[in-house]
Amino acid sequence: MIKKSIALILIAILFVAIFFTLANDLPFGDNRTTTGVSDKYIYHGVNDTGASNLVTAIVVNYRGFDTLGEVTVLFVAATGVGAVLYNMGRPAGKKRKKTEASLIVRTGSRILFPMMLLFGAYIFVHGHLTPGGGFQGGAVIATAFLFKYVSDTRYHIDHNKFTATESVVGMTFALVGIMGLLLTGYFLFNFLPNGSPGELLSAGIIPIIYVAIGIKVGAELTGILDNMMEVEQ
Amino acid sequence: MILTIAVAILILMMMVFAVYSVETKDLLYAVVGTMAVSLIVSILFYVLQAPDVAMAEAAIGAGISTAVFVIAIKKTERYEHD
Amino acid sequence: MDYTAFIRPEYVLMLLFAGALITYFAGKYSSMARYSLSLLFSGLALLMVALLYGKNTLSVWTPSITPNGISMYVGTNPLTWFFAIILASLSFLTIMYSIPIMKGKRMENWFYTLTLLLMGSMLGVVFSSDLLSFFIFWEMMTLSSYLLVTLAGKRSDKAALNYMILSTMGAYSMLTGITMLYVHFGTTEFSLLSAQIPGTPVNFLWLSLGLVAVGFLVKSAALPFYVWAAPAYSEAPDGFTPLFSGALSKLGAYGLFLFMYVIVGMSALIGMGSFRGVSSFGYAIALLGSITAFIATLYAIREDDIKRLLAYSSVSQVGYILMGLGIGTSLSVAGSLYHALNHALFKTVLFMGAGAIIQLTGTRKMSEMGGLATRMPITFLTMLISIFSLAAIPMTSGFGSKWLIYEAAINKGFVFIAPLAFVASVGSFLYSFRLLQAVFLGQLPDGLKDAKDPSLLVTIPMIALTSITVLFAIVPGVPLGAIASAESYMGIQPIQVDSLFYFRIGNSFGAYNALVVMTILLFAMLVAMIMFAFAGSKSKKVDQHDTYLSGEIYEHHSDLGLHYAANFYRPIERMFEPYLRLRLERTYDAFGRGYELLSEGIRRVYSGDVQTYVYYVIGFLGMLIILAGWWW
Amino acid sequence: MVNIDPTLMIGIPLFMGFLIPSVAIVWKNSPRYLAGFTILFNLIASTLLLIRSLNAPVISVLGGWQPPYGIVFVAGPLGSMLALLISSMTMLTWFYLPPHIKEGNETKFYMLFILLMAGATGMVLTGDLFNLFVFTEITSIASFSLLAYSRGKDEKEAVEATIKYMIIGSLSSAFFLIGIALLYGATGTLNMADLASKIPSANHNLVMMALAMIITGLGIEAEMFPLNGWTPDAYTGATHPVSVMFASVVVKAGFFALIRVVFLIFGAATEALQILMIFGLLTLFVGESSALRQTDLKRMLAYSSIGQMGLLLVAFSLNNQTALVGGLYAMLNHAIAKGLLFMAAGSFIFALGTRDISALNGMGKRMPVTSALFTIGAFSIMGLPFFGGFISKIVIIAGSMQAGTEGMLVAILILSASLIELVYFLRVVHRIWMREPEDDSRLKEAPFTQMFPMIVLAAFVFLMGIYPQAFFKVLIPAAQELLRGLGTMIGGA
Repeated sequence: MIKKSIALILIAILFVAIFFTLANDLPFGDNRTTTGVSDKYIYHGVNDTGASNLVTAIVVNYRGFDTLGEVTVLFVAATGVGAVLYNMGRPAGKKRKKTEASLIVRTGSRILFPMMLLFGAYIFVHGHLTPGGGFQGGAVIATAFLFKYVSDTRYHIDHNKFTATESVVGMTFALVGIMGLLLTGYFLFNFLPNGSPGELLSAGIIPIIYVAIGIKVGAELTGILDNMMEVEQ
Repeated sequence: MILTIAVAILILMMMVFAVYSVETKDLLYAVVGTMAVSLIVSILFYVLQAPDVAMAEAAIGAGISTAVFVIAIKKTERYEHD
Repeated sequence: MDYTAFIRPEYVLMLLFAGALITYFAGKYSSMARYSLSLLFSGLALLMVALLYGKNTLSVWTPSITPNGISMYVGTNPLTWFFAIILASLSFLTIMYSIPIMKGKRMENWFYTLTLLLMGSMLGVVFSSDLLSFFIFWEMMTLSSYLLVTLAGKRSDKAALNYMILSTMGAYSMLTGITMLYVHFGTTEFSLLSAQIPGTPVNFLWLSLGLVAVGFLVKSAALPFYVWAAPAYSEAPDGFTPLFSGALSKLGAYGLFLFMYVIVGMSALIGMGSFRGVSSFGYAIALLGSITAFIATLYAIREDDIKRLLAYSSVSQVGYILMGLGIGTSLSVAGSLYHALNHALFKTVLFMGAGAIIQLTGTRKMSEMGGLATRMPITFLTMLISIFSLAAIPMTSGFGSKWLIYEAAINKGFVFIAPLAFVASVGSFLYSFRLLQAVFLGQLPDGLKDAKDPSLLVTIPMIALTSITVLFAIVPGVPLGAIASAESYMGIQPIQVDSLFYFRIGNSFGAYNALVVMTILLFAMLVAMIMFAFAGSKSKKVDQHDTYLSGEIYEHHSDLGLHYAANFYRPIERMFEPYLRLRLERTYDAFGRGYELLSEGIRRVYSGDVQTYVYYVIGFLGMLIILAGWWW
Repeated sequence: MVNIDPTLMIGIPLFMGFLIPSVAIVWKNSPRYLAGFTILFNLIASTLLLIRSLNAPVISVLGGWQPPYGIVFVAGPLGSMLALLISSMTMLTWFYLPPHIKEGNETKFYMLFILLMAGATGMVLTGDLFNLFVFTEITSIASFSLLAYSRGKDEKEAVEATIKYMIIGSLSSAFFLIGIALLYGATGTLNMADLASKIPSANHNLVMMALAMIITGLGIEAEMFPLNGWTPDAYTGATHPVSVMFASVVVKAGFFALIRVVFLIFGAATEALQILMIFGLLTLFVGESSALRQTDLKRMLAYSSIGQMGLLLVAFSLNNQTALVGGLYAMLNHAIAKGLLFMAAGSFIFALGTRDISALNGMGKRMPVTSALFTIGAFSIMGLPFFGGFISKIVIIAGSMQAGTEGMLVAILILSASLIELVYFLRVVHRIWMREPEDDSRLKEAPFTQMFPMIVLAAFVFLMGIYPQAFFKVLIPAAQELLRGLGTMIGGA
């Protein structure tokens, strides 16, 4: 009870302080393109990067290094989940609960699974053109695998293949960065031609990176799910 | 105008769900509550013209993380006790 | 080859540090090598120190060691030499003495290594001519002496730890003061510092000097800090105690001399405030010294443990040194330095004798000894003379130094200090008499029937030191000559020494001709002995047991407290009992325990509960945000 | 001279981190060698970088987008020194690792290990605030994962510690992120130099709110007092090399990030420094006092780490050159000596099978070499002459004296905390050398591969104590870099 009230008071203080600071001091909704870096992104983004989706232009090109870092974060986090959950001495994947899913679910998943994979792939392949990108596409792919897990009790992924896939796509991303350094002297430099914005094959290295990210994120999230499902009760 | 009202209603709903998921003792309900929060946030992002973020929120917040929570609850206990 | 090029203080230090290392490794394989090497190194160092007499050197011996380019200096001057020769000769003699005493004791090899290290660091303290090296050697000295105390095994743990904690506290206080001086003046070299002292704000001087002095007061076991002394001196290995009490305890006084008179200088010291022509700072030191001397004497009187008795006596004698040092007149400083020398001589002999006796009897309780005078004549004689010197009985050099200090205190009319010193002096007679009586006179317990003098290695140092005591009693001018030049180095008017006749100590107020006094006393003694010899014919030999045990056999009743030494000064003890119960140790203990309890409480902050930690984080953020709104 | 671009110090480890799992499928022992190779590369690169950066800061622009539009790496003497520290500590820990990893975990362990190094290196080299956040995330998540992988005998302990660390760590990143968002909202830029130039004219309230958030977020990584609940459990639960990494790499990088944000972005805002000073002193006292009564060796070292971080906070918040040099010296000394202590303690615990301090009685006879090394580390932390800690303490005290009357008080407080530190370390050292062992049998010393890093560290501790000039050559420009601020450093900003 005391703890709860302390918590409430603390939260209240934080809330009031943050709320009023933001409400009074942060110019919500104003045009602030002149104050910071955003004007460059908005007015030159498409020309600079060749990506029609500005968010992608920033995330993958202007600040591609952050994205490399974020991919690593996800990679490490997935490994970490494995670390917390794994247990020694017992081979994984033996103790899943054997409750069969219903016929509808099983049939539906069989039809939907490839479509979901395709949708995920679509999202990250078109990351530089339409909203979405590697992270979103990867999450959709992971959802597809989740579906598979739910419908099929015997289903489990081939760890080695997944690991290899993850590795290859992760290395692709890092290699693209290193190649940029070798070719132009800048890490992660866009060394491919920008093409004409709006086409599928445009925006230089962005599609390569986004495909890599999509596959990697999909594999990692699936890995997390796999870890969660197969842990001992 | 209508948009403003809709957004206000969404925000209110979001707050209700958020408080509910903190307060309920049934963790499964709490997870559903957070999923609802994520969905509404995702809609709000869309309204604020951030489709990329909206997609990410929908796929990860409402999809994957809910699944992770549900699996975790299934492996442990459904009810919270002090 | 010109050997004098090697007579430099830095080579002495290097010799000793290298010697410590060599002795450790050689000593691991052969005990003979250990003994001879440690004797060789310490003897060589002693020789070099002796040859440094009269030299004034100053040299940089390391490249600069801080970002602001502080270099380390070593040098010699008359004051330094005076202390260095005491430290070096005591170290050498103690090593010699330790060979039989420490034989087969725990970690014997470490003992010699550490003693050489300690000797090196003590000499380093006195040779160092800048603040930084002074502090470094000081710390080394503390550490090596701490390790030496712990060599005695488990029973010395607590004493050693207390010693280390208090010393470190003092050292840190000193460090603070030193850094203040350094930051203010931008230099660490002593002569450069003292050149800049005039005109420094008084408050600054008080603060820095006070902080530095705390370190020295701790080392000399003065009043608020004396609690470490008795346990540490008494629990230390027998081989180390003579050096510990005889040499190490002087370094506090050396430090005070250095900072008060060499660095700050007399005029600036008086400028900090004066009291009856004596600087207030010095007066405070003198007061602390006299109270320490008084209190420690009281404690010494009631001790039955021979080493503890001597330990308290040490504390009290160092109190005298501080007293003379603080008063700061030509006479008192001479007395103080002279007493430092005397104390080094007689206390070392006493601790050596005590060590030999303890090794023989296997106990430290005086009430289990007795009657050793005839069995251990050399020990008895040397200790007897030393006790005379300790009790400041005329005819010994101890008298000369105390006389100088009293005279200085009386000259200045210090109504508080002088009486305390007198009372303490009477007290020191009382406890030294008890020591004499209980250990050497009275019954010889059965177990000690075949006791005899220890080996030559033990007796030679004792005899050597005792003969110096006697020698200086006759020719006090010899040490006082060195003292006078040290005084003039410190900018104090040197005491006048009749350079033709070393027997006279004189000043404008009065003179003391040692030879005359000695002759008169010897004559008086002769008369007394003759009278005793004539009267002796009337005496009758009675077995000691009969006189007060009515023929009972003593051994059966040794627990009855029938020994001479049991309850020796019962009435005096009873008189002071209520006051003595207010021991300072308890305050320290309570503080220590209190802090441990507190830290136990603080540890609870880390409850191991994540929720609590999250509260801390959120609370911290909330606080920051409130502050952000409030003061920012 | 070969110039290695600082970005490669991130790129190569990430590449290798991704590579290791798949190579391990076909060649089981490869992770150790691949990781070793990567660390060696970073070690060489950071050494070269340090030499270069002493002349002029090395700036590497990522993706070809000039700051403030893109991300930039800025390696001044300070950053490169820390990068060198990180890679060399990682290298030495790599030597120490083998028996402390459970079988079957090597692949992921080594992968996380080099990613941790990459994250920490990125944290010290990056010149972009959001990038700093990303690297902080990599570092802290890699630390959680390493902690989780290092289960020892007590399975639950490590997992529990992981979960605690994770909860508090996610709070940390949440606050840090909000702070960055607020700063971006107030100034519209993320580049550190650009931020530094824009903050004075930005909305004060927002900036202060952001500062509060960032201090809280990074304070958690830097073990600042009320935020460091994760520390004792994490250090205790982790396997010994991971504890070394925590003390010498993770916390140092977090601390450095905090200092950099406060000094370089906020221009050593007085308010922030006051907060750091007060909480630094609190950290110092709480840490040392908690260590005083510990009976668990690793917990004691963990609390001592907290205390030392408090000392560093105090030193840096004094904000003058001498104190900063002292602080940096203490930082180096702590990284090296505490690493040594954790390694030696690890060897003790490995041989004894218990973390109880009372089991150390007479270890000086049973494991003499390890005991000697432990003692060297302890002496350095205690600040005895001829060890690195002494120089750092003296320089910090001198620096605090320059800060006037409050500085005097600070000096006294620092020294009294050191006294507490001395007491508990002395108790342990005393036990090791002076007590009689209950069981006289000689224990097996660690093999040479494990002894080697300890000997190297001990040599450095000595070197720092007797030849500090070599270190000042780097530390003085580093401190000046902090004091001068970023403004002049980054071209194009």
